[in-house]
Amino acid sequence: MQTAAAPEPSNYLNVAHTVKSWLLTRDHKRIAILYLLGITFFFAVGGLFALGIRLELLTPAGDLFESETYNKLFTMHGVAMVFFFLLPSIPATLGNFLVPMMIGAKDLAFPRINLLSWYVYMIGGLFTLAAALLGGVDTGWTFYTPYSTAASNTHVVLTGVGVFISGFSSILTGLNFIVTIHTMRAPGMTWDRLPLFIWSHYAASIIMILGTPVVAIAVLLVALERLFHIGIFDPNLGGDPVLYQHLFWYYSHPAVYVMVLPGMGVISELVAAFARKAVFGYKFVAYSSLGIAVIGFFVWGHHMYVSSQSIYAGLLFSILTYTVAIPSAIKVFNWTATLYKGSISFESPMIYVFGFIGLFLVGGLTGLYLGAMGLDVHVHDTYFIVAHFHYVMVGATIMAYMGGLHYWWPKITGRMYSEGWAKFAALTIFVGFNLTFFPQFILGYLGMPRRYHMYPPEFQVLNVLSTAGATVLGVGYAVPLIYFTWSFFRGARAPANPWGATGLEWQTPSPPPLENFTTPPVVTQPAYAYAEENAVA
Amino acid sequence: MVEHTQHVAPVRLYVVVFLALLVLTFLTVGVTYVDMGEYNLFVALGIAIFKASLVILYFMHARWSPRLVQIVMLTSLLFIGILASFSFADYLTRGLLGVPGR
Amino acid sequence: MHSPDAISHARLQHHFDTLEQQQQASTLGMWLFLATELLFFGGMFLAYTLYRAWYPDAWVAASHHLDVFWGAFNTVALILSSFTMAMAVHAAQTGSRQGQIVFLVLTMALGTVFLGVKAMEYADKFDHHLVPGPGFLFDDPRYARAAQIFFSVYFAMTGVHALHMVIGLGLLLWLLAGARRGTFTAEYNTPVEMVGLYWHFVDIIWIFLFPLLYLVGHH
Amino acid sequence: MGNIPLFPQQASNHATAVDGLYFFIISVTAFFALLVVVLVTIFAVRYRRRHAAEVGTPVHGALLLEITWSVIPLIIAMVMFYWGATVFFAMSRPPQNAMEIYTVGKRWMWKFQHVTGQREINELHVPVGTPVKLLIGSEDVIHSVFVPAFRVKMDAVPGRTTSLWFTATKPGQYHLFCAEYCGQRHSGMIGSVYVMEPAEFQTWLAGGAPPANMAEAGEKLFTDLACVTCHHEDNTGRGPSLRGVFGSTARMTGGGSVTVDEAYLRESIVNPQAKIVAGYQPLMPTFQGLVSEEQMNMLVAYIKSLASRPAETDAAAPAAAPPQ
Ligand code: HEA
Ligand code: HEA
Ligand code: HEC
Ligand code: CUA
Ligand SMILES: [Cu+2]
Repeated sequence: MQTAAAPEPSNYLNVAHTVKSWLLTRDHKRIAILYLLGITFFFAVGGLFALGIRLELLTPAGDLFESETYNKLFTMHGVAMVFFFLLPSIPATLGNFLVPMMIGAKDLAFPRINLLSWYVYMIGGLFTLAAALLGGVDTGWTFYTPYSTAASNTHVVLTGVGVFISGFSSILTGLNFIVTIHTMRAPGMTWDRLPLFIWSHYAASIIMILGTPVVAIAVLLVALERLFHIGIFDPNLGGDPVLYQHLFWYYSHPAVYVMVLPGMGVISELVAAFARKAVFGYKFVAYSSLGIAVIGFFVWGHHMYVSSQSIYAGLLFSILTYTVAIPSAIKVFNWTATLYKGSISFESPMIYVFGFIGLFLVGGLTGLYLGAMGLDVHVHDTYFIVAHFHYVMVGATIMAYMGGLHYWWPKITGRMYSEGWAKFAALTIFVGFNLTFFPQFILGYLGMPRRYHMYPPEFQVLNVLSTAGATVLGVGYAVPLIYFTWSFFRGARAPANPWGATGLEWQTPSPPPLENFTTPPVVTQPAYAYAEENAVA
Repeated sequence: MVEHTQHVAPVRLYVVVFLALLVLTFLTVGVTYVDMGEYNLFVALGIAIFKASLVILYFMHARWSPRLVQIVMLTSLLFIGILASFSFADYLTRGLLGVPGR
Repeated sequence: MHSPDAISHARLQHHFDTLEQQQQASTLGMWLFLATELLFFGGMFLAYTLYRAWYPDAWVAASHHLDVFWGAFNTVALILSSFTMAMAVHAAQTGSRQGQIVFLVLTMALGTVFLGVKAMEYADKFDHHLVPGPGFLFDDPRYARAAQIFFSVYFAMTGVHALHMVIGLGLLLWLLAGARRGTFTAEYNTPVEMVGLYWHFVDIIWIFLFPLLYLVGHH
Repeated sequence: MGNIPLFPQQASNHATAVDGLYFFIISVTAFFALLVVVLVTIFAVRYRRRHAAEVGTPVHGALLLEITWSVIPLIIAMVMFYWGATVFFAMSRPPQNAMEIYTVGKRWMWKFQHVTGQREINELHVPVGTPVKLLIGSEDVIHSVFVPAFRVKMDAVPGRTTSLWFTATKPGQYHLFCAEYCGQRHSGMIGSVYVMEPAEFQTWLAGGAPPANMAEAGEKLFTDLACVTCHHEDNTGRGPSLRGVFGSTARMTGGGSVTVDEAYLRESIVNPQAKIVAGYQPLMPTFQGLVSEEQMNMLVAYIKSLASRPAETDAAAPAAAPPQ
């Protein structure tokens, strides 16, 4: 910092340096950074649990941890990763930073609520962390009854309270996005000019608002049932344990689209920027986000084919599961078509895009195996499922998240990072990821159940491969942590628009000034108007 | 896009709505003393829906609210409907196949 | 979209251009929040529906242990409070400070009455061992199990509802302080309107809870 | 490295059906994955940026293309749905003559009882070539019966009866897993399924003096628990006669009717108020907590055995006995 020749122009980072100016900030950009720190912390926590899991599974015998410890490891891994890392990851960091900028607003509609949502998130996180430190919880991230209500003697209530609280953070973020997108667009920023990133965040926000409260009440009822022995989910008292599964998946299936939709938005931006070309079929990509969000609410029963749910309900959920795959297909094909006649460059964010497409293909297409009732019977609750959801959640979404971070990093921090290291990390992650999770498909079809502390010896070789991959993957994730930190303090100054991209966020200095734009923007063109200057029509 | 300033409803309207709600409350208690079999439930629900609509339309000004607000309202109802109908797609068809647990 | 010469007003937050825009945002935000709330209760309504369908007779038997008089009394109290709340909003919109204060105090009084009656009913359930858990006792042993579920649902729903009432009372208190300072005027009264929406929503939930819990079957 | 399995054994009638579907979906998805990967690669190479200021050539969306790549996947997806549903239906409907085995999940073991009375723990012996139907319950939390070599799985849900069926096709020893997380020793809730030649199986079944068969044990319970005080065979008691109920269609008070299967019998015993037989009062007390999972199975086996009993003579062998 001391080497800067001319005094830096005033921006949101250097206007104030006190801790208080951060902790009481209402600037969406600073809140995004607060979130970034929280999320990275929980990713590291979840990652440590994952390493514990993988180390234990190196050998068939349960020799590293007690069974109970292992069960707590995967539960807390799932809880930390899903509720405290992946759900908020892209929306709360990149979304928070970019939604107002992309539509030309000075801030989100409710800045105080935005700050509140971060505090709510952290408080929820602390509850869950406290539960982990006090001895942990062992129900699996799904909290199935009656195990969670009547059998487990771990900190279910404390964890549940943490999840419940963090749900409100998600609701507040979604609410803020929807209101902002509706009421704060700059003059000329009509709906058909919105960047696709905005569309996908809008769609994800709908899910946050309409889904989250249902899982909140489900978890609340679990807590009440544990505390007061009310019988809503307890078959011994006349309740129905499967009702809990309905309530849980009513949210948790759409929630997987909360995890992937913002990532898809990132990919649309990146594909356009690095092919210097408007996204093919803008309208289809935009509306497919809404399609995924809405149809996503109709398919939850595909998690319950063998739960004793009625076969007819299963049929309904199965056919709808297949229809929700179509909007995803539309997106993939349109991204591919966007590359056609583009001007494609291969900076690190684009490498992540290629990674995303590859891993999302595997993850999404394996979803089709699970939607088929007859096939899901065999692979349900095996490592096939574990592999499927890591491909979509970790493979696809984290690739998108990393791609987005690399793409907007210069805007967020005003600094560049080392391109060489960035490419190295991207490749390491890709290789490590596939090595970790591809063998799990095979394991799953062989029949290795999930949540198994010990397993029959014939499964060992594939598990060793997986653990080896996880090590590579861990390194791949640690490297960006290092060069990003370095870049934040020491990196070369970034220009306003290092990629030559369109979009309002690139038309303001890096890092942006306090209220985002020095002059209020007026929009006159659709998104991604690349060829406009040398248009041949 | 800017809406004109808020709609201020006349006090008289509020009084009328209140009285209607009061009457409906007595009505809903009253009809439980009439045995209509299964229809008791539907009558009670019908009255409740009617009362809720009055509150929403007049006390909450939904009648004069922007379209978007009305859409939000209807959407939330729709999604409750999805939750209920799809869960009941399970409960109502259990046992239909005549094979336990299917 | 907004006129550049937007009226400047002390209540206009820096990131909005006009008070209208600000008010629109708040209204939409509040309604979205209520949508969330509705789904939150929706989970419990689903549980209610399922068990009522499974245990129709027990539902009737258990419901008859609730006192229709007090249920109806509370319904009237809440409806009246909704009315006074609407009047408080009206007072704010017409710039009547006195009116705001009177109607807010009335609304709070009615809300407190509601909670008082609720507390009394809860105490009564405790006395009669109708609180779910190991101490639960039901006069008709055939229905004991399902009646316990009824009361679980009863306590969960009315409890969460009462919690909303308590939060509402807190918000009203905050409004009252503002009203006394003369914060809300014909020009700027968004907070009163927003809390009003919330209060009416809580009322609506009760409008459904009352027949569903107190008036099952015929008396 | 010789014996690292990459593909599970096929040891039941369902295995080939499931695997057929599996290979179909593999080929479809491999096709689409390759299609996209190849196109992306070709475009990335062919349209790489040649100089710094270059921008892409605008290509406007094509409606026809969008429709094509929505409709074709949709059609293929519907084929997958249909195929998957067909396989699932076949898995769900056991043949009439299936040999029944009562299965109870309990933390952390599997308990099986054959209708002839033999009990097994964490081991299940079945003959090759005979359809076998497991009637599954749980004593505590949710478990899930899973035999990878048979490609079958079904949750054991406390308070309910569930079922699965298969016909083993290859003698041998196969893994039996609990697939639904059930607490500390979930991964220890495993065992083996032994598929035997029919003759061998008969010997096994005959070996080790079997106690009373399940229906007989159930009959004794029926008396001990005083069910007989209300349920007389000649329909003179306060409750309906249970002779011939199983498999019939019972009419309920307030309209509606139910097919009487094992799940309904269980419900009638633990939760008699839920469905009241037309013409009777809701008098029957709940036996929830008074009968264990295993006793429940015996009662069910007994009531089922009444189904086929001709009105006059008492047949010696219950219908549910394994075919010879
Ligand atoms: C980001 C998260 C994410 C995403 C995006 C998805 C996407 C999908 N998922 Fe996944 N899923 C999870 C996260 C996710 N899932 C998790 C966490 C679980 C397990 C939870 C637990 O039990 O712990 C799970 C479990 C799960 C199950 C339950 C399995 C079981 O427990 O038995 C099923 C069943 O149908 C399923 C299906 C699908 C489908 C059909 C899609 C579709 O949306 C995929 C659509 C995408 C494509 C299809 C690819 C692109 C399309 C083409 C290239 C065109 C070709 C297409 C056709 C021919 C149709 N998932
Ligand atoms: C977003 C979600 C997410 C993410 C990112 C991950 C990441 C990983 N997961 Fe996870 N996983 C889940 C969600 C996720 N998982 C869920 C929901 C379950 C189900 C739980 C349940 O059954 O209830 C599950 C279950 C699960 C299992 C199955 C356990 C079982 O069923 O018995 C396994 C096994 O291999 C596994 C492995 C991994 C691995 C190796 C990673 C790796 O990608 C992790 C790599 C990351 C690191 C190694 C950390 C990176 C390092 C740093 C950032 C620097 C570190 C810094 C310091 C230590 C200071 N996961
Ligand atoms: C106090 C009398 C009484 C006792 C004791 C009793 N039952 Fe019943 N049972 C009834 C009556 C009355 C009905 C019909 C009304 C109903 O469906 O609840 C009935 C119905 C049933 C049904 C459903 C029959 C049909 O046709 O659908 C079954 C099965 C059953 N009982 C089994 C049992 C078993 C097993 C026991 C002992 C463990 C038992 N009952 C003890 C009175 C009794
Ligand atoms: Cu039993 Cu897992
Ligand atoms: Cu799903």
